Amino acid sequence: MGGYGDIQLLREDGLRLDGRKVDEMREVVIEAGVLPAADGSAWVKHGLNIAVCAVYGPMEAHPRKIQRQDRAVIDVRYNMAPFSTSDRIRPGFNRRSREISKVTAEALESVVLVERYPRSKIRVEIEILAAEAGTRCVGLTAAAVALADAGIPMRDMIVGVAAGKVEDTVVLDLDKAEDNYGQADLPMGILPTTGEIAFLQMDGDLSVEEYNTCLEYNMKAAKEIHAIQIDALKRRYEQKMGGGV
Amino acid sequence: MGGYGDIQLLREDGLRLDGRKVDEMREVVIEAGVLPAADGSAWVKHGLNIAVCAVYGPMEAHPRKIQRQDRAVIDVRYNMAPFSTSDRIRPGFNRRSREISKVTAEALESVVLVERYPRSKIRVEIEILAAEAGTRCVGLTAAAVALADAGIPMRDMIVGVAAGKVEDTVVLDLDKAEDNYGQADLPMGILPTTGEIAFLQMDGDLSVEEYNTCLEYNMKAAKEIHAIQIDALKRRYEQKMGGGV
Amino acid sequence: MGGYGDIQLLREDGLRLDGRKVDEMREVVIEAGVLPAADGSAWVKHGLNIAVCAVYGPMEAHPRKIQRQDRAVIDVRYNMAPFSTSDRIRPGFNRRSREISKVTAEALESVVLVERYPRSKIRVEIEILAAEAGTRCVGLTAAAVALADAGIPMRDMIVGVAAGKVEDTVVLDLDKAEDNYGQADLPMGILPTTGEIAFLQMDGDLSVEEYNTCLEYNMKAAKEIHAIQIDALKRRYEQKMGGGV
Amino acid sequence: MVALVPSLLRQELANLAAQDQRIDGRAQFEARELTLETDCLYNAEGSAKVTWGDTIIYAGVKFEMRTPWPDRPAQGSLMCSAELRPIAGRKYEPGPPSPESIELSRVVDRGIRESNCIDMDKLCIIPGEKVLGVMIDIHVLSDQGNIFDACALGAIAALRTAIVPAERFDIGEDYPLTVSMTPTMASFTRVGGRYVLDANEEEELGGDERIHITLGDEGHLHSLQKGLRGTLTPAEFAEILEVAQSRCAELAELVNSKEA
Amino acid sequence: MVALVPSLLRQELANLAAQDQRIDGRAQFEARELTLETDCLYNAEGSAKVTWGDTIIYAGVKFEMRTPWPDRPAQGSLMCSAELRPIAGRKYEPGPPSPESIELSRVVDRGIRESNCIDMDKLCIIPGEKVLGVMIDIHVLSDQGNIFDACALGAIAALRTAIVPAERFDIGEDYPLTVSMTPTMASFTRVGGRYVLDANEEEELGGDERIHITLGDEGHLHSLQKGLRGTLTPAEFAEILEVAQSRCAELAELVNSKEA
Amino acid sequence: MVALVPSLLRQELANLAAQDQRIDGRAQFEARELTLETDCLYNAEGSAKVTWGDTIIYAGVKFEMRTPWPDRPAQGSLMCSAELRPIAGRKYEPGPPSPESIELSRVVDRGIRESNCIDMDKLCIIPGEKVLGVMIDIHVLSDQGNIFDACALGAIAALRTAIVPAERFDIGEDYPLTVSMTPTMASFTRVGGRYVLDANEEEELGGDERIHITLGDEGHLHSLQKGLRGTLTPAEFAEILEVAQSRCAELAELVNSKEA
Repeated sequence: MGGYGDIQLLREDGLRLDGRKVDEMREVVIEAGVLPAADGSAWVKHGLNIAVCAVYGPMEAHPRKIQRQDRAVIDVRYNMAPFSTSDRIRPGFNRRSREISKVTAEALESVVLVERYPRSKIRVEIEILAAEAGTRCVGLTAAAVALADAGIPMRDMIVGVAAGKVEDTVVLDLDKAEDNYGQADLPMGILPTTGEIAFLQMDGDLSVEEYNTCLEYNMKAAKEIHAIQIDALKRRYEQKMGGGV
Repeated sequence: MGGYGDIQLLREDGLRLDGRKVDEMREVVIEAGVLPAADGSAWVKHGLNIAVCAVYGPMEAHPRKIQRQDRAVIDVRYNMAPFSTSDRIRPGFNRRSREISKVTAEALESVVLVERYPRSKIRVEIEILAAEAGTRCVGLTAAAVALADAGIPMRDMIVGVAAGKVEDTVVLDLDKAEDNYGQADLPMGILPTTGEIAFLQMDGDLSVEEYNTCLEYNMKAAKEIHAIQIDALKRRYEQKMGGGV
Repeated sequence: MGGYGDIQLLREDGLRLDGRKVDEMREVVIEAGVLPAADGSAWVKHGLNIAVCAVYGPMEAHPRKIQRQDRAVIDVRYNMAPFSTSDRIRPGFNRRSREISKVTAEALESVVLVERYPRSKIRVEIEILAAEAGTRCVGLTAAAVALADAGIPMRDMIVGVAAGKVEDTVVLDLDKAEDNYGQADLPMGILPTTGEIAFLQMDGDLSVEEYNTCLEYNMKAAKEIHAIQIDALKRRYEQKMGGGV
Repeated sequence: MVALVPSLLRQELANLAAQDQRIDGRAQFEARELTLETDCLYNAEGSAKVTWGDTIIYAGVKFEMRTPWPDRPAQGSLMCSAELRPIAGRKYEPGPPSPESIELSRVVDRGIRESNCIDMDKLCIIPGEKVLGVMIDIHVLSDQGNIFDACALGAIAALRTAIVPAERFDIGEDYPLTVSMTPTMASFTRVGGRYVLDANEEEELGGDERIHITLGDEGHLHSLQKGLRGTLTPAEFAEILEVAQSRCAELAELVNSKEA
Repeated sequence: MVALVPSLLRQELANLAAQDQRIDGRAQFEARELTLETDCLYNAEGSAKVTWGDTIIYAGVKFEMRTPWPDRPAQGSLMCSAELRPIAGRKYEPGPPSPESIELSRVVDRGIRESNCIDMDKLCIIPGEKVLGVMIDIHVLSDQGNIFDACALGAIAALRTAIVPAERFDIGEDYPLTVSMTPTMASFTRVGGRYVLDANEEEELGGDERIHITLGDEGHLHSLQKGLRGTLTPAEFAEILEVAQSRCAELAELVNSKEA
Repeated sequence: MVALVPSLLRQELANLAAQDQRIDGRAQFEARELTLETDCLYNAEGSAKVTWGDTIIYAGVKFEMRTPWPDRPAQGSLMCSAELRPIAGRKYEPGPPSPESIELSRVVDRGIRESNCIDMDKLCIIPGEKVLGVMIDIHVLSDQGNIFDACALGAIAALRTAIVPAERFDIGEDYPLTVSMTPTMASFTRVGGRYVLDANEEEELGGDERIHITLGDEGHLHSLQKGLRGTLTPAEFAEILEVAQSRCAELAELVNSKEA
């Protein structure tokens, strides 16, 4: 986190620069089944972020050495498109993307019933087309929908959400300015039905009390986004059944 | 193409700076069987360009995943030596070389009777030792001779030739200045017996009429270079039979 | 070698800047069995150099193509830690390290009874934690002890030593200043029992006579370091047997 | 088995071609439906989404301020790069750029570059010190055939609707990039022995060589490329070049309709 | 067989956990013995060796003089990088940085960076021209469990004992680097169904997800990370956070005892 | 089978050695015929082709104008690099530089560099600003044994005939590079238990360790290298060093005969 400087992020009336309340999230729009080449896919717009996710598989895991005898491996690639950020990102190896891919894969392996597909691989391709803070959470939300769209059995959905701290105040779902000039960010991957945490990162500075408020906000938002996920999957199901577009 | 500026490329008498007519190609010298370590090889001097090509194989294709059940794959590496150009070229990955290697391989697969060697690989190594415009064509001409020298059956030879446009005039076989300051370049890989086109690229600006003139010049040059190819192979054959050098 | 300039490396009394005689080596301290995760290991402090070596194996050699039907391969990685030198070294590919790894592996293959382990691999990991001239020799000394600690059978030990030339005088075991401003360096890997040479490099400028003096100094030092190697292995053996730390 | 299925497909495609038919019912030189959206990506200075049958690609333009190349001190630069990441289809694998993605990038790049639609001199801010670099990145999200034409279309559409972010670079007010021409691409694939326009994924799987033709405003050729195993005759080329002339004109009109 | 042994181990670990026991006899939240040495590497400007049970790591600090990033002309930089080279254990292989080593590097780096223990403004020598870069490199020599905590400890200890080599850079006399806080890490692994502190190698092999908690001087959270497959409940997190509070305070005290 | 054929070859080579014979009829310290051509490559500022038995290599020299290293502001640089590309033989594979090609490059480089035949101070154009970099690239086209000696010979021959392209760099008229010495290499391979000079490809395949000796004008040693598995005794080295003395003098004479 950048730490806070001269930038004022909370208005006199207690609202945030974009008019949101401290525990209010940005608008989230989800569509399932958007990529014809994929076995399952999703498109998520969260604020100005856009993430697209394709799922391929289960398929034979190769090279052989990545195979697990007792379960499927989930092979996640989180990637930011070169044009997704203010300064162009050079394609290629990127340590941040590798780390996010790893912990995202591990979070998804916590909900997918991987034991059903021994020795196989499920490819999850997350592409960030536009980034406005919180892309790892948006990607996680998209991945869960794409897996469901592909018919991969899961014991729960996952929702990616983040709370954080700006001007010593805990707020839900940091936008770009809040992310740049804020004091802490706590992204989580939450199982909306059980409230378990499958993805957890945090950086910045939080007291234990502030952590608890962040957690509360994240849990609340997870339920809201979950409803939008379910709605997208329902529309997709109806479309498939009804033979619509 | 650089587009034309203040450089004059055609003389008052209609000839080119090096005295050639518009439809006249540079001198071409070919020798076959020049590399003792290779199964087949060729050396081509075309103007000041020098290309050397070695062919190894047919051999087992590995790794396994590149194997084709029904035919041989042709694995071409076109490479410019570091000292082949005015500014030294750094060795290593190079997008231009990769593209030329790909389309060259596809052109050669169009004439080699690849069906005779299922699951195998034929390695074609093209090294440009000196570059003076038109190296992809010179490499193609060399590769065809090296394949023949290796005894690989082909349904026809291939000749690499290029025509282009300078000062709004179509000319055959651009040299370095013409390539740098010209308006278009149309390199082709031509089967000299059938007149089919196995290799085709073009950049710059050509009207349909100009394209047709380029094509006509290329076809004419292909026959001339083909004769030089055949002559080199004959000399090589006689040398082998006669036990010469 | 840097060649000698204005730096005076020999004192009026004929001793070297650090008080050593021309044929005197730096202090060498060796401990065996220092890394719990490894099958064998050694720690060598030679002057201010510190090298640590781990041995893993013999184990199955993979990928398959590195396997040798009739013997084990020794897979050496010599690496300098980023903080081991005055200017930080960037991690990653490094031509100097690759070359030293290759010739070190070949030297070790000359003493290890590799025929006893067909199709297998012995991993030798040499890490230089602090560098003060002569690290390839220190690494070789450490590798021999680590192989012995791992119980790998060898026909002799190897000792890494170097002599060189400063101010037209042959000296044993160049330190940092002598390495930077000296005229020649002759690192050798010597079998202390037989006097055979398993590792040999040299750069700089040496007459044949100077070479012979270097050789004599190296042979003498090899015996001294060998005694320290043996002593470390004995202590390690006693520790294992006595169960002491 | 991998070899078997394509051979059955090849047979089927040959049978259809013999009856002047295609596997999805189109005529020989009929393209699939397509939609072009522009200005669809936050953070990109120009953007386009192309939905071309079941093929989907995005293109985004970014500018950067940089020092000019020593041998061209008063010229900016243009670079077009297409990524074929594993999202695009089951057959794509992670790793360094494949020959296929390099070819795609370079063929699309040449079509735009060689048309001279961007005046490199106008991208110079301070000669010898500061010039603008224009980067067009293309991202294939779903490959169901003929990504070349879709990428070329997205690239020129993103470019023609790009806004130079002059304020961000402290060089005045933002302004639309000047693009003087609309080069577009028409690609032909030999399927069942004859060339068809805009092959779909099955036709590509069971087809042979491809010819990529990029034409500019007056029907001039700016880029040609033959890809894959196979040959063509001059007469065959003449025929498809004529088809390309009318097809490219249509596509250019579509792009031009998107401008502000 | 690779799958079998871990499953037997998992069973054994579950049995032990059911009796509130651990495989090496420790209590649930008891750490292994550790020793911390500092100033132990010639050529490093700050250094530490951590022997943590049978896990051994070295950390070394180097400074470099460099030009500042254009967007932060008056700030130096800090980078923490952990290498998991093949020396660390039988399972490690040569090659480019693995996801595991990238995660380790980044989690340790964040803990130190986000505590703001280094004032980046104080690393500026000449604004816009020269700033100091601080590089902490961590080298794992023997991985026998819980390298995260060992690396985090070694990194902050090396940093807190580092001397800025000002003479070498011609900017005055050498002086100790100012480090205003002592962030330390406590890691928990789910073993036999419950979290334990400081898992050893067998517990990691037969365990599930890990939680890495970095706390600063006042018990504030500076970095969290969940790694590996598995989930945790908020209540479980609350319990281990409390353990982490006292554990990190102990570790910070150890580090602080090493300073000049 | 791969292991079998070499073992038969080894037996054959041992039998021949016992009778003081070699597989191609040469004496123990007899080299193959060689030809050296210089000035044979358009665009290279110095060039050489070496045909050494059936081994063929090219060397080319290029100059570049560059900024000096900060710690050597008034010195140019020399770099010698040998590529072992797949054209060189059936056993060579594409990919990043192999350990073999790195060793070849570095051994040839050291022989030339350590002889101090190039005065780095004379490559300085403007101290602290502009110096010349000399790059010798060596390209092995056909490896039929002893590429080390062939590459070393080509490198020094290309260097000794190089013309500094001063006009291209706007620093006056072109002039020949000053090279004050002619270091050359003699390599020995243990075949059938004894060392032979200039092993051919079969002898390398069925032989053991190689010793590479680079000597300068007065028979001084400038570079030594032992490669591959095997050991040698000091007495063996003394014997081959004597052979190297006369061999290197011959090679140096050949190089010197090529100069303008």
